[in-house]
Amino acid sequence: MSENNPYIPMPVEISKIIDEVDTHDIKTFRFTFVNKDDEQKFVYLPGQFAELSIYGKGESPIGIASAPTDAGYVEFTVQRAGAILPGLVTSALHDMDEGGRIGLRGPLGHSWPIEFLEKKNIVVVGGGFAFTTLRSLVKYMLHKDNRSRFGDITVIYGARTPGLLCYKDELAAWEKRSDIKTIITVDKGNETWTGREGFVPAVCKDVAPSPENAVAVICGPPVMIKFTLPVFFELGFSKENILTSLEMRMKCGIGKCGRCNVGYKYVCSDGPVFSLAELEDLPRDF
Amino acid sequence: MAISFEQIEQHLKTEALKLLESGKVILVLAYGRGYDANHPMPYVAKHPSDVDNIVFNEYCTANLARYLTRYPRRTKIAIAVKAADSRAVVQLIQEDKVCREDLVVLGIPVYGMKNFKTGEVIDSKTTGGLYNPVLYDILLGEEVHGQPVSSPYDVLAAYEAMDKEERWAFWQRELGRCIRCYACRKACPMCYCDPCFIDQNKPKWGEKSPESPGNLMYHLTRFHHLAGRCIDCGECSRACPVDIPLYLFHKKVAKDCEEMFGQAAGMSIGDKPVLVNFRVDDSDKILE
Amino acid sequence: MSFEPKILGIACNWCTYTGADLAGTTRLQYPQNIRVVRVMCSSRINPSFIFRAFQLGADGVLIGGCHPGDCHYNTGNLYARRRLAVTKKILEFSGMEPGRFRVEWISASEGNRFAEVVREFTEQIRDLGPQTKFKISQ
Amino acid sequence: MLKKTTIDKLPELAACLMEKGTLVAPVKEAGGFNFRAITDAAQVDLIFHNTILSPKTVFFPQTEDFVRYSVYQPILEAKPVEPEIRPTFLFGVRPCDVKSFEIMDIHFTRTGVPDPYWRKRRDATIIFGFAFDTSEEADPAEFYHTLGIGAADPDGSDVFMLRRDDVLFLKAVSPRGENLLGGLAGLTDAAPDERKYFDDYIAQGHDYKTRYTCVDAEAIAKEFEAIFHNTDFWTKVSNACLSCGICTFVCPTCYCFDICDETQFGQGVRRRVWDACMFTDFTLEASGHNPRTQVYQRLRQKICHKYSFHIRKYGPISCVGCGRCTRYCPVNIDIFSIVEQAVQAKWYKRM
Repeated sequence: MSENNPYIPMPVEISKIIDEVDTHDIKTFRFTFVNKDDEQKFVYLPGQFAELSIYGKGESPIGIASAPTDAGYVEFTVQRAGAILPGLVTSALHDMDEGGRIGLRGPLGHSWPIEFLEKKNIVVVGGGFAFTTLRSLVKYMLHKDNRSRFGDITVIYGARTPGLLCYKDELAAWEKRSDIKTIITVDKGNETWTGREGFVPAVCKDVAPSPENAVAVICGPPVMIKFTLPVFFELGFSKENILTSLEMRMKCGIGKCGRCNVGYKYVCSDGPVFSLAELEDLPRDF
Repeated sequence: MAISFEQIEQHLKTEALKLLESGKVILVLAYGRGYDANHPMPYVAKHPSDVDNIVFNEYCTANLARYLTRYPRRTKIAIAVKAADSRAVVQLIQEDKVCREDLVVLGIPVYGMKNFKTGEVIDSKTTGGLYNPVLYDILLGEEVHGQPVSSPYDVLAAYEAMDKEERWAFWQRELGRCIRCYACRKACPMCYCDPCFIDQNKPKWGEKSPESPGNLMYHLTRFHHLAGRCIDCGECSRACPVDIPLYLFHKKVAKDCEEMFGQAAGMSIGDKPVLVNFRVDDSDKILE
Repeated sequence: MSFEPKILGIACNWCTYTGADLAGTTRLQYPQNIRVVRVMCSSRINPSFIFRAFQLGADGVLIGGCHPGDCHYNTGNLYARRRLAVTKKILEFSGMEPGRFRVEWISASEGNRFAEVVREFTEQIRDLGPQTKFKISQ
Repeated sequence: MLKKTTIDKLPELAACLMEKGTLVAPVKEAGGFNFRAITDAAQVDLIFHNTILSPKTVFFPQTEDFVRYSVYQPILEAKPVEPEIRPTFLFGVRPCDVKSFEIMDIHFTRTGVPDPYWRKRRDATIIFGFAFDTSEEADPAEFYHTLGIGAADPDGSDVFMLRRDDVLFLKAVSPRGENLLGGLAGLTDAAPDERKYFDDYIAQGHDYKTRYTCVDAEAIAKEFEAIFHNTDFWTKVSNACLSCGICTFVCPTCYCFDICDETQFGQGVRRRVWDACMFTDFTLEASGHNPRTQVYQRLRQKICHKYSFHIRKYGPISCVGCGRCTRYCPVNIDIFSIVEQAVQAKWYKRM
């Protein structure tokens, strides 16, 4: 029963932990596969997720933050959950050190529609630590083998404070590149912050990316999405060309346990990536 | 004197109509027709025209007090209660989950109610030996007198006579059948915790799978949480799809509480629930 | 091998736990079968602690609090008295041997009494034998 | 091939099947009948209407262990649990429940990632369907006829059974059933008039009316989509709902589960356990967000899932009209009445 059993995780080892933010509750974990065949099986595209599994604690679905172009490892950016419920898995993971081993089940779900995005101008809009799968997408598109497949890339990324921006080194590197336009904003800066200040929707309006042959890929906290979507409408993006990633409580990740059911879709196996047109076809029950 | 269910139904309709029309309440918790006449279901009348759908017959056993905590405070509610249900209302008032001022209690003096699943008359089992509501604003019909008044704890005799090994075997067998659908806690008017202790994951008190240890933990703790609060309506046992006689344990705990603390649950809105109360002169004997 | 009972003691910080300390500092001998957990007040004890302790293999549970009237928080143990009385009844009706659960009021100065109660309770549990009813089989 | 035996010889038949594998049959218990693995051939009892829990328990037990682990040992030491799967005979399944297996097959094995546990259990099982007694008055809670399932539909069974007083007829429906029935001792061939009785009974099964309406899956699916956001309607139908899990636990087509890690003394097992969309914490995310906090939202999810989403995703209605949810509901909520009301809801002036 262990062969090809979708419920049994593969072992991975934490090879690196990056403390992303100044509140220390968001960390990026880099995992390497304990069994090399698992690495061959773990073929994914940006936007997919996987279940991080710690025996005795449970499983937690987390978006993959690394890009398929990063060979040899996968990365996940995990927030220690527990504002309201104790997040058993994320807390346990945060308490682990490099060299610790956990389980990984995936890749699960659908990726950002890479073929659909090809030859188009891409506007990536992210907020907070929901930027993980977007980071994966940007890294994937910026890779030298892939860059020519896509048009202009614009990244608009916001966080509440400068200290809460994830992937700071990468953002700095992107800002220096000429083949990507990177706009970083914070809701409220501090003494050392010299960049933009302002909410993501306002910045989007300000930057006003052209809807011509363009796709907006949006991921962030619900309130950000709520106010950003109208901005893109006004700019002239069609519903098919606005993509986002949905979040629901999940358990199995493969469309069996029924938990993430919204309308006739399972967010895990039919999503988590949906275009706005698809979302409007679903009942508002998420 | 036989109970006339038609008469009660008529009274209920008249009063509900008056209350809704006058705007004294915005909803009436009563009974409506289910999928057939023997299966009535709780019904919420919100408009005078809904009143026609109200029914009352011998199968209207559901304890409507269960729904009170679902509505926000200051919602003016009229609620139809039978004897045991009225105790639930009193108990909820004691616990400050509902306000007396928000309620119009329509008392139903009745006997001969039947379990709609089995057709069995439930009087002797789970009415707390009462036929008349202990709290009401409007009594629908006349008080019942002359019915045999039995102690609600009589049914316990056989179980109390068992020795501890037999009792253990009995509860192991009964609680072992539990499928953890949680109908007992959901049907219970006094179970309003959110989240229930058994759903907590830190600390995790019991496992989710329906196996003996988790079942035992869930039920024993629930019995404890309802100690001195259980008003003996028997809804938990009637709701149970596998017929676990939970009411027996609740009755036993209620009996012990009454003996030790001299107060039964839900009899007067001036009381305090026994376990959030104490007397300096409580005897240490109760611990022996 | 003879049966060595495993006893969970839950002691209130202000009286029984201090009493246990006193028993220790005055070098009184009492059985090592008891493992004491300190709580701030006997009324902090959730009945589920007791059920859980039995499930996890305790052969007996001993609860210690201040004498009624002496509670550090004035009334905590008066609530606890009622609540634990109910716990005892519930354990009893479920079929558990009533002797496995005991509540004692032991003040901070009663080191002697603490030792004595533990000695007595351990013997009592030893006579009752291993607790198998609630215990989850491994 | 139509065979027969008598009810008093049932233990012999049961013993025969128990030799070949595990026999799962209705057993009378304290609360009613349930399908259980038979340990004593005399336990088998066919004088029943229907069981409390549906026979999905055989393929999708309430708890299914995935992995055994120890919290003190590294993850590599965790051992997947091999379910013990023997040839199984599922005896005395009512036609509507047999139908439910097909509907569950679509979800578990025919779409997406196949569920290995369901598939293995399903493959190992031979199903003995059992016709309802059409001489009895129909149970008011049931409505399988409305969903196009006859009271004596042999479809989906391997062997189909029918009781006439104290005679039990058995007919092989599938090749597997044929093989099995041929090798069973103690069965005699039925006479020609009995064969006719059997065929007539099956044909008449479709005339055995449980409720007097018929439904069109597609139309109902659309209807529910249209009223999904009609909060007043859903509040009204869910006013009585307690949001307990009975309806989903007894349902033959409910498949939601939770994956739990249950650790005792450092040793644990990761298992799936039935869960119910009616529970408050079903959709509660670790962030604290819960899209379905209200009872009406949860009841709506359950009903729309069965009568709308499932149709759009998989085709058939995810309900077989066995009436269990209605029968065991503590407050007598009838799922089919809600469907009827939903269909009429458009014309209701003031819902």
